[in-house]
Amino acid sequence: MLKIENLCVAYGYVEALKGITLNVEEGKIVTLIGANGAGKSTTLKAIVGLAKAKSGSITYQGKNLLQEETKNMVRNGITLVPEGRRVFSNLSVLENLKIGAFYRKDTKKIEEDLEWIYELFPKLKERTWQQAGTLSGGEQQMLAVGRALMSRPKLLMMDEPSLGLAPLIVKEIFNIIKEIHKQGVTILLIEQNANAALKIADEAYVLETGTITIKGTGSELLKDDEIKKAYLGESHG
Amino acid sequence: MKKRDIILTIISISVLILFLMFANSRFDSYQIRILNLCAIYTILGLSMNLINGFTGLFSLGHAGFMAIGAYVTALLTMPAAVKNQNFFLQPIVPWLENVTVPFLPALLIGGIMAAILAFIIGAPVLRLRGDYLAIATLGFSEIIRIVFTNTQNITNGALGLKSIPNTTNLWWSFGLAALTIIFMLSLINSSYGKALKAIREDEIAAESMGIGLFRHKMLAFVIGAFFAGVGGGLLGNLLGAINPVMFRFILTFNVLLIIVLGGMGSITGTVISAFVVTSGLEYLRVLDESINLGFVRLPGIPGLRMVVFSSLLMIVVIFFRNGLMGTNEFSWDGLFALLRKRPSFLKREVGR
Amino acid sequence: SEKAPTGGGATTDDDVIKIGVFEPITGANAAGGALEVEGAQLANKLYPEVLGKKVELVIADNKSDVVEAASAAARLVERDKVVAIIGSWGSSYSMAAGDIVRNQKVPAVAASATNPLVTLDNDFYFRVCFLDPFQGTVMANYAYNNLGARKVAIIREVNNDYAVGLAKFFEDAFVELTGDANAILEVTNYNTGDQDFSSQLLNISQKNPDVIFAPGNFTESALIIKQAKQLGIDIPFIGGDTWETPEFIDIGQQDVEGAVFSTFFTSEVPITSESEIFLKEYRAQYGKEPAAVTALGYDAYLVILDAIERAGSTDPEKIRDEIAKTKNFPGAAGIITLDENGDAVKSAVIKVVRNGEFVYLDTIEPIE
Amino acid sequence: MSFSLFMQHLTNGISLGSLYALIAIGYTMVYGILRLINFAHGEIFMMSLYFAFYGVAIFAMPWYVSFIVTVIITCMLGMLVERAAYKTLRDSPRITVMVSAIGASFFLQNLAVVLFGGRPKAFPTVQIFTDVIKIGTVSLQRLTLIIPVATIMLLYSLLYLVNKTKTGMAMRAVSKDHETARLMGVDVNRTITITFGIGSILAAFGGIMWGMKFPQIQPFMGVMPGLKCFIAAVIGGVGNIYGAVIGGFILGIGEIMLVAMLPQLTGYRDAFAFVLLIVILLLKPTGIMGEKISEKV
Amino acid sequence: MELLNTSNITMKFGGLTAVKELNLEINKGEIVALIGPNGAGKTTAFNMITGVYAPTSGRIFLGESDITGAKPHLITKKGLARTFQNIRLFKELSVLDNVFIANHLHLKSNIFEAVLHLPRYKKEKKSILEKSLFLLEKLDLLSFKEDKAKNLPYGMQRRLEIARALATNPQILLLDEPAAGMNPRETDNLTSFIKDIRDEFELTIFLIEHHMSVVMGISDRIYVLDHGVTIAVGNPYEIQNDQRVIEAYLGVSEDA
Ligand SMILES: Nc1ncnc2c1ncn2[C@@H]1O[C@H](COP(=O)(O)OP(=O)(O)OP(=O)(O)O)[C@@H](O)[C@H]1O
Ligand SMILES: Nc1ncnc2c1ncn2[C@@H]1O[C@H](COP(=O)(O)OP(=O)(O)OP(=O)(O)O)[C@@H](O)[C@H]1O
Ligand SMILES: [Mg+2]
Ligand SMILES: [Mg+2]
Repeated sequence: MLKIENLCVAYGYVEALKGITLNVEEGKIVTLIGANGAGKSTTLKAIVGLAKAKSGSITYQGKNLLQEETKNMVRNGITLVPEGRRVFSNLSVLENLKIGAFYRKDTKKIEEDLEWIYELFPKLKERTWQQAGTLSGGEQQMLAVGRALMSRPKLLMMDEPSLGLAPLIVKEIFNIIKEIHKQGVTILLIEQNANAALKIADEAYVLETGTITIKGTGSELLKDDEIKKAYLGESHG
Repeated sequence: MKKRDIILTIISISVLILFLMFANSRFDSYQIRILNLCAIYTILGLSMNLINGFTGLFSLGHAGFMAIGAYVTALLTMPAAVKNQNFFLQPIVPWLENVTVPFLPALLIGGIMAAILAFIIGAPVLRLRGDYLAIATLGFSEIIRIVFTNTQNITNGALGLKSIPNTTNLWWSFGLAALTIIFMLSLINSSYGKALKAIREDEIAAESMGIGLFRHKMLAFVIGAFFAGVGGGLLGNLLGAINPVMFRFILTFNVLLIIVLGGMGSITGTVISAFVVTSGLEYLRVLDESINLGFVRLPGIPGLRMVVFSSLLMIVVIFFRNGLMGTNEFSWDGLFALLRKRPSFLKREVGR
Repeated sequence: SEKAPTGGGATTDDDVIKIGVFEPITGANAAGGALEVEGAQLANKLYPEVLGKKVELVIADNKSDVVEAASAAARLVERDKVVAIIGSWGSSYSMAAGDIVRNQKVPAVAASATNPLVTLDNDFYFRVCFLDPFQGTVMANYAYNNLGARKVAIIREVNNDYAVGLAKFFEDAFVELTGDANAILEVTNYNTGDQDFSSQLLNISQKNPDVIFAPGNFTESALIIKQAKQLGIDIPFIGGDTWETPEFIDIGQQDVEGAVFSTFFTSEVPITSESEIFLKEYRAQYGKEPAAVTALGYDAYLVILDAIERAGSTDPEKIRDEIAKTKNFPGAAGIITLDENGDAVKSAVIKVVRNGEFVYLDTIEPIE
Repeated sequence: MSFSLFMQHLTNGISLGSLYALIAIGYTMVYGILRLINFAHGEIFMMSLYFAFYGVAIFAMPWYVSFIVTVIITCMLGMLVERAAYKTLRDSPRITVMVSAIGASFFLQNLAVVLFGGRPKAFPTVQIFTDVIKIGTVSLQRLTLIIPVATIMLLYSLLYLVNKTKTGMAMRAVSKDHETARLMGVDVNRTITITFGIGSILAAFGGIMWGMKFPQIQPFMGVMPGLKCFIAAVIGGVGNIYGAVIGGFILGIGEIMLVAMLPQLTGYRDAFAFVLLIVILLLKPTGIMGEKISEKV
Repeated sequence: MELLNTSNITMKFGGLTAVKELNLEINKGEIVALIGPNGAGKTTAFNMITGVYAPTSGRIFLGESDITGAKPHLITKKGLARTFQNIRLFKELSVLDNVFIANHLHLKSNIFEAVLHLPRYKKEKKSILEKSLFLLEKLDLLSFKEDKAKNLPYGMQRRLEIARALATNPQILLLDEPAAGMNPRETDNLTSFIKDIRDEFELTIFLIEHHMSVVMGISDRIYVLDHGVTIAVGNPYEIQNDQRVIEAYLGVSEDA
């Protein structure tokens, strides 16, 4: 579905990605783990065109994505839940969800999807009219995921969705990811919570300072000693 | 400072002094006037940079502070006879009529008055943020101008003041500009200067680190106003005639332009930019006048100069967002590094 | 200083004599500046030579700005090496140039700067027009004698030195005429560029003045008169020389009919033979009636030229001395005699707007 | 003060206030979306008057054709200004954009001097609008009645556009976060261009009515109204369309009443706007209707 | 000995009560955690204590002095420092300057002494510099001292924020989600780091955290908020087994 080959990205003098190759197959959950600053977010940004690729290629369903503008990504079925939530603070919760479906014309279906989101996140329903900027961190994260789902993506990319969430909600978010996945959405997930991510992942990549060092299935990586030492910590695994 | 740097600095200052001596005796009054303006704009630019560039306060009230400095200095240096001649519509208030003080104290009093006013204005407006502060300070500067227009027996209203002693010369303007530069450098590198930069970077974090926002903002505002007042005083006594219309917003904008082009938060940038902009505007004057190419005479198009100037300005702003220097400063090391990296730069400089 | 070695002339080029034209070409006062430039250029075209050399005009824009004005004047003197300067429209710009011409010893002749301070205490500044005090007196007399006014209100452009000065001179003269300290009912203000005057006008009209004196620029003045008519205020308006521009009528249209003002010159009653030459040539070139300040710009050029002729030299100081001696010089806008201050002692003309034209009413002789 | 005199003052105040309001809405629109004081707004307003003038005076169009053409050309000019002066500075420091905006404003002023000359021109007036009618003792131009009505109508159409339509939602989203808006499929550049276009259309409406009420145009005429209308927008709470209208009325009526009640302060009339601005900002730092921006830490 | 004490502090935003009648008692030398679901009011409680918001009602005491509604910088002067949920460094300034600035509040020299480099300022400056370098060294940041803060890796930025807070000489340090965005491994390191600085600088620590490995590993006591209301107080063992906390926050124990 999504193929990245030899992708290099630099911010000025900082080389964030030094030629990574990565493959996301349709219907899979793929996860990217790695230390802070390894280039995980940059990878996602490059896919949607928010970071400029220096060389390499990104193809999605046979189409060259490097030529596409960011605003057309949702039309192609690619949606990103950005790092740090980025909800529209001056819009209400409802409007935030609606703007997720901005490009869609099927009004009826949008209404149904709205109900679906409210089922997934009952908290959001309570706060339909609240300005998103005044929600707490966790509420905002739910809204960001809900907003992305409103575009009915084929490929959903999430950048650290569990950041700053209460344990209960983290669990919930992972359940939701599984749930969305079941409905046929392909998922590319970035997580610091490597343990949980690897558990649900079909496929996993480890990124270290701009290069991919390890790849394998989720369960393979969970057992890998090096990974345990570097990312999972002693109290886990 | 390294020994080498100290020596280089002393040499540069001596060269500057020699240059000024040369300019004083060989340049014509037009060129001297432009040089004076460059130095005055340096002072004005630095004072505004302290407020806008280093502290991050968006203040557009400079023309008002300059007006205070210019009027106070002018009124204090004009002899009583000249004052009476100026105030022919309505006599000057008696307490102002007979005070005459030498130039330097007059300048200082001008600066202090501007600073006092900044203190009074600052108390309410420094609570505002961003654009709101900008528009409120702009408002105050307009109010000052309007008040000066209407206080006939103090400022002579719309008639303005003329025959102000032409005390400003190269020694005054460059001397004070140099003092301002030294003061600003020293301030910026001190703990107070760093606190100001912290406010620019993040007010909430700065406050949480124990920096009193109001007190430090006020400090920058008042010091900036003081130097703006001094600059205004120098300007008034250079021109010899001032009136309230002169202190419109466009004057603030000229100074703003200098600091943006030079780099907000860079002292070096401001100094360079003050010279480039001031003399550049004079060079562009050619555009308004007819050009004689020998065989044809192209008529000048009035206003074209400002069109070209504002387009140049926009181009520079668009392509060099952080101005000439960003937040960087000149250092001898930096200069040598630059020369080593790009020898052509040296050639060009020497060739001129 | 530097000039000394080149001998008599300050010009570097021996074939041409440069005369500076120092006017607001852009900015708020561009309209006035343009009119004076026209005059100087026409004169230059008709009288292009003196002492066998070609005279070249160097036009410098003072941008209707005092800081710019000083630089522009300095540039004319120092870079262009002009031997004399014409201008400027707007007394404040002339004043900003005052120190420069005095220090550099280059004479300047203002065409229409009417503020007394321009020439006061400055041996190098002259003017070919009368002064505001005279103009104020003329209009006060007109209001008192011809309109039978006993109570007057004034609406003035408070940030315009010209308007503030003229208002004051009018006030003094009118109070003296009536012997009534309260003859001026109200002095109300507005600012350059204002467009709404309704509240000021209503306030004035409540006091029922016989006449409203409105010294100020033609732009705002036309709007003031227009708005007064719309508010149903039917009091005659009188003003000063700045009204005499075609735009005053264009903007004011039928509402400014009957407005009366004083000015320097009229084309209806040519005063000198020079007036006739000027009128003929101006009409031929521009196809319209000249404004008074255009005639004055023309005269300023002629006075300088005449002085150069008499001095037989292009040394600015010698030229100055000769300008100072100007006596009974026949200019387009009347006979020019400069008094010890360097001011012209001349007659004033009263005009009225009638059928969309400026029509001559009367000539008022100078007071001795 | 007699009642009829008071009414006359009030009428004048309302008519001036609604003109201020109309132009203030344009400022507020752009500010709301871009968080940018569009300093060139006053100049776009000024340009629209010249377009209308040339339409009638040079191209001899009937006034209504000329006015429609003016609105269209002004709209395009606004979009052009956005392209040239703002688009390239999307993620630059605020102050840089501000300087570019002021630069654009000077550019247009001086361009007008070069193109149209520095001398003022008489704006073509339209009899049916400028005729003076009398209601009781109050005399007013027909225009005086039309302007407030037009202002209110435009206000409501705009409110609808911003709050009820998809374009409006996109505008508000863009105002907060360009990148994320783009991720949601919003065409950010187009949205901003539309915003400028609408702002400029409002400037053209304001310009035409202004021109008929004060029939005199010159290159620098945009400065003072521009500044005052921006102040009106700030007083009302910049970014808030209702606020702009309220601010415009307060400023217009306030200016007139200040002079009416305290004739000795006429010289300070222009200061009124600034004093009011400062007083309001101190009482309510984000304007009368402004949203409270308490930063969440 | 009680260092920080709040009595019935309440914060309302319009109709919403973000924190309701919170009573904290934090003793010298303790490490106390504040946990609770997202939106429970934890950050709001911090903001009230540090002076960013003035509480709607209730009083806050730091040692003997009442700091209710005082300006943040005055509270910091009294010995209370914090870090932020979203990192708020002085991004464009160097790492060293970030720490240097945090000493400014204790500067005795006035601005003239500073500008003129008079002896007192010179002396103070020297000691500030030494102290800043010492802190950077302690926190393993010395090699970055000339770098701009924004160019540091995320984890370093968090550490720099703590270094900066320490430079104000606090008695008590408030940390808002210090482990956010760290992987489990880094989180473990952080846990021991917090303990270390507590001992080294004789601090009292009050922190908000969602990573239970941190909270349970180092806290002496834990406060649990839900919908602004304090639903439990106790030691880690008690909290982990509190039914209400499990329901509202922890969920059935697995791993976090
Ligand atoms: N806008 C930017 N400008 C300059 N450098 C950047 C920018 N964004 C990221 N970088 C740098 O690029 C590198 C990779 O950053 P990226 O955000 O992709 O890391 P990450 O793996 O997502 O880390 P994290 O876990 O902290 O989110 C880092 O060194 C970072 O400092
Ligand atoms: N400035 C504000 N205006 C209005 N509501 C606010 C404001 N700040 C916080 N809130 C509300 O108060 C509640 C508590 O927010 P707070 O940020 O304290 O939560 P938290 O416990 O820190 O959550 P998290 O763990 O997600 O950061 C939330 O519902 C939030 O929406
Ligand atoms: Mg990331
Ligand atoms: Mg929080």
